[in-house]
Amino acid sequence: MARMKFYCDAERCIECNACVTACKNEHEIPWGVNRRRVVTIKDGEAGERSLSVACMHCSDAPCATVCPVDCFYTTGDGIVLHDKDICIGCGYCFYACPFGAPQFPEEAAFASRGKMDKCTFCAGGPEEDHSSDETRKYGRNRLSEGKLPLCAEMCSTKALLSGDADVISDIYRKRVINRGASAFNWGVSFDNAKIKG
Amino acid sequence: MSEKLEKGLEVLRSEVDGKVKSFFSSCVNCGICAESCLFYTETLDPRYTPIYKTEPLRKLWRNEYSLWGKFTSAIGFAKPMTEADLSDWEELVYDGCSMCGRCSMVCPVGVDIAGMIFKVKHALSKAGISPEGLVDATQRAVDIGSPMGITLKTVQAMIKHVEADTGLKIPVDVEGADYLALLSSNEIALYPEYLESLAKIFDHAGVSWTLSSEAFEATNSGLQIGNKTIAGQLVERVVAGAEKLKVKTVISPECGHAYTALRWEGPNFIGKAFSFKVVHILELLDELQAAGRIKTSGKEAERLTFHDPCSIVRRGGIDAQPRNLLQPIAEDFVEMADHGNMNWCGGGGGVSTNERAEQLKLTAFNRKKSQIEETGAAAVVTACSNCRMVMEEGVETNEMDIELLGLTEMIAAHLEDRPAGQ
Amino acid sequence: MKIQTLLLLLCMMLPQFSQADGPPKKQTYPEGLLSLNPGGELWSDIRQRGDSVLDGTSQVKGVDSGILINASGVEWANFRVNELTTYSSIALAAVFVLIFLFFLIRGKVGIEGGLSGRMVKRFTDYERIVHWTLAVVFLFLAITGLILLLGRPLLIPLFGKEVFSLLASASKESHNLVGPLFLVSLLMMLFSFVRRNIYEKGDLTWLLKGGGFIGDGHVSGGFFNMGEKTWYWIVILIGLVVSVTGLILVMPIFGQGRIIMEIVHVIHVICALALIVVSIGHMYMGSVGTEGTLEGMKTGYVDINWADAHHDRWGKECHEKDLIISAEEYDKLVGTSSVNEADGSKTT
Amino acid sequence: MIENLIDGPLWYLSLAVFSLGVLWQLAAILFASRKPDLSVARGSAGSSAIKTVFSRFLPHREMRARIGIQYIAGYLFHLGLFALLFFAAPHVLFLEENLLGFGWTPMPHWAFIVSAQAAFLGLIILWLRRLMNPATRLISTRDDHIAALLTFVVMLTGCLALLEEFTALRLLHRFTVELWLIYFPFSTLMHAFTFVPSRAFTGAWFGRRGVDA
Repeated sequence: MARMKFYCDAERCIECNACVTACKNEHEIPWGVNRRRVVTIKDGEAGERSLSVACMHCSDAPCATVCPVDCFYTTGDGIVLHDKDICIGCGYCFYACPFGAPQFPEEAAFASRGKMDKCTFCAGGPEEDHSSDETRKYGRNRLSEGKLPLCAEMCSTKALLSGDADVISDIYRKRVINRGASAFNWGVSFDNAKIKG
Repeated sequence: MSEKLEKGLEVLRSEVDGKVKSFFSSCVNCGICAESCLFYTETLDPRYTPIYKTEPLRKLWRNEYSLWGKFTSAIGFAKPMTEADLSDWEELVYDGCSMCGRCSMVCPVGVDIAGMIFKVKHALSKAGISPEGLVDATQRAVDIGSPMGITLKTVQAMIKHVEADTGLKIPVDVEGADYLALLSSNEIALYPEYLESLAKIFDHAGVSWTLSSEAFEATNSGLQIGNKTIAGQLVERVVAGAEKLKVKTVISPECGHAYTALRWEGPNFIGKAFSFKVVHILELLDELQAAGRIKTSGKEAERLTFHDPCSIVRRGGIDAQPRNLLQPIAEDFVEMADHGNMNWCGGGGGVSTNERAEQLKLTAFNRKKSQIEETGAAAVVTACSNCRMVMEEGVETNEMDIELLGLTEMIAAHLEDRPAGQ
Repeated sequence: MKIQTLLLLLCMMLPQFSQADGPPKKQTYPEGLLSLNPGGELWSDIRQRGDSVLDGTSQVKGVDSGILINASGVEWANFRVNELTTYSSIALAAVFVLIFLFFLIRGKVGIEGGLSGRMVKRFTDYERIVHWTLAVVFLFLAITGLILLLGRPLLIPLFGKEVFSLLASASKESHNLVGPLFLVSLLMMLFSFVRRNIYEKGDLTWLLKGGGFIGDGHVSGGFFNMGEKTWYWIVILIGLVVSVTGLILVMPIFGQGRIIMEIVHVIHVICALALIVVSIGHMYMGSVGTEGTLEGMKTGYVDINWADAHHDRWGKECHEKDLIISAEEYDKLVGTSSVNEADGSKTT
Repeated sequence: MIENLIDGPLWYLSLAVFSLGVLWQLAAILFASRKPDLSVARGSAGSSAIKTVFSRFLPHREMRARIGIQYIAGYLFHLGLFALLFFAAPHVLFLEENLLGFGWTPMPHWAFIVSAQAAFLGLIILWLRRLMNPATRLISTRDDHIAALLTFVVMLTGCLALLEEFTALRLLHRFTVELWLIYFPFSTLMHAFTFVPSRAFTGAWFGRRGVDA
């Protein structure tokens, strides 16, 4: 069985935010909720890097550990999903998640947040595949149609990869080899490595 | 069902009107009336909560008029009233309520609690559940003409006395006089100064007035015991006397009960409007003073305060007059902290003639006592012989150094001397 | 248990301070290179293992949206699920066991000579309203809070996820709504009782004699004894901490980050548990634990023998000022005299 | 099944009982025969009636020290309840969709919560006072406690359903509201309507006598 993973190649991401836009559009996500975001570190300084981040579908997900109503479950593909019918919008998963993946439609006084929403790896929710309930609550279910998450599919530099962890690892491994593994040119640009892929 | 209960319920039913329905469906038992009632604040006995005193009427309303009562009796769950529901309340409404009406002023949903306690009193008296002392006094009022057993002879003796003292002629049975003056039993028995003062003031102001040998007694025991029928009979006497002498106006004495009975409830008791006007003596004096017909001289030097008799002020609307009258003759006049419409009763009122309630009455007086002491006044002026009597008793029992004065007498004492022959 | 959790708490906070305050290290690299191990250092910084928090920028605006990895989240989640739930269940169970043992050993603490029936006023209506308002609000918050804390291990196995989710949602929403009322009633409590709860000279004796728990006989006390005063200050001070932390938790609108929320949450839970545990003792002592105590909070009056036994200095004052009323008068004043009971439809 | 009952027939039943009951009560009050007062009036009954309807919203100066807490708690409760009843977003939406066909601007969520808190605090204090004060304890009837309890439960279930996501919680709230509506005309909850005629009657009575009630 596959273990679904995202991987974002910091050497390739150009902070175009296309993945964010694609996700919002595909799942018709309401205002204020961002299942995916691009974070730029050292913006404008030497060593600037961007990374696209969403739910990383952890093997031992802290959100699932801390959830007081136990609404998370991991699918056979290793995707961490949650049941919005169970979720009470307490926000604990947001505090526990290292990546800030859980999102809430509101952020108002007296902790009225609404139910949590997060990246589903384009795999919907516990409802019947492609049912209107599923689409309304979790967005499109691409995985059941044999498609990978749209964010990665759209990525113009192929920085964001999604799919079976083995496959992604292979791709990434090749890229690393192509870039060269020396400590002196790791992280240096493709050209400087003097290796053509 | 006993006869008393049947009669009581029948009378209570006749008293249920739109007002009663509205009042009882509004009351949320918030207990604010308790905080306004001197019988509660001085004893802290929860049974003296004003709205609790209306319980017989309220229970009847709950059983027979409320939607819930109609519903429960329709399914056969109604709990019928017993005689205890009436007789247990006899002490509360006769001893524990002076009908001062302060509760009616403060009720946040606007329930006229005092008005409904009167309805309960009415039903109890009709059913024969009243304190003996009051029943006897009422009987005397019907039989003899006065609750204190005062007859025409007593009055005539007093008239003679007053005439001798003042040198003025007291007009009796003068047909066509402008004003017919009435007296309360207290004023005949305890405070003859009142008649004397009237004679002096009217002579001074040149008022055409008379007493009636048939209708001299204004005290209404029927009102006090709550019996509207007897109250009506007593009012009829005054009406007959006034109509016989063809007077334009009847003067109610200082007595608060007399004023209520004549001015406000009388026409309703007898079922027809009066052919004459009724004024309270303070209203008349105020008018005369405003018209310049009463001229006073000199001022009382000691500190004075005024006790507002509930029936005259809160339930009679005569608030400004006593202050107008006191202003020119009082050097150092102070108001009590709660005065006018929100004045505290002195503990008398409807309870005054109920001997059984003596102790409770004195406890209730504590409120007045602290009120008077707060002002630091040396004398309390009032305008109701009943209040005056009750407070004198309280002052005496508590060994307070306070003098009680009638306002009319004070005016009489300060009349400007006229040149002889005028 | 408390010490351990506090230590853990400190551990959670320490890295934050060191990260914020630590001086940046100067490193030298071979010429032409910015960093010796660029990839490794980058990820180390992102995972917040280094000396400074790497705060990036993002087009997505939100709380902490520039932070790629929040390292404390997992720690907090594990602490909540393991330590907090375990130790709180143990503490709750322990307090019940302790009370039961105490009851077995001491039984109901009585008064020598029994109750006299002659009463003296202890609390006004307002004071009792304040006490019970606080009590009702506190109980409600305690129950809903415990449902949220312990529901997953204890209640989900009983009810299943669907039903428990309803209960948890209801608990969460009402806990957040009622929460601020705790602060309001706490302030009411603070103002109406503070004067009588200031420690004074005789209080130390009470402590030295173990509050009468050790040995027989009652210990001298004023209007409130040392134990009650301490309970009062526990309620006020810990209550204030619980209220303030609670407010921070329900007001996520001031941009407080996850780190703050995690720390505040832990403080909130620990303090609330401390209050719950001690309050169970208070409830026991105030009702079945001692004879004649509950009366004071119910009707506002206590038996004069009770006052003499538990609060002798105040009792003496009552004797001197002649504040004692007879049993009959007491019945009348609290509205339980026979006349009222004759009417069945009344007095619910 | 239960959902259909609560959202359907029971809702219409409770509305019918409420409106017919209230109308019947008001009719019984307003159309009952009243004997005309034959005495000569000193002041105007009508203007005093209107004035008293409003003046009784505030306590007399002389009473403030004694009943301050009740007035404060009373206002917290009543204002809070009215605000959340008529201006909470879900209520406005409900009234628009189910009853009126038009809506108005609801208040923001935080104001909704604050008014609910005020209402809760007020109701708790008022109820506790009812139990703590000997006078109110004596005069309170079963009806007063049921009315307070029902109102409390309605508010509580509303607060439990705040997330507006769980059907069961919404149904629970609506069911308690229906019970409350059915109980309303049979109880002292009627004071919400009858305080107006009561104050007016008493105001008129005092007004005739020239007293400022």
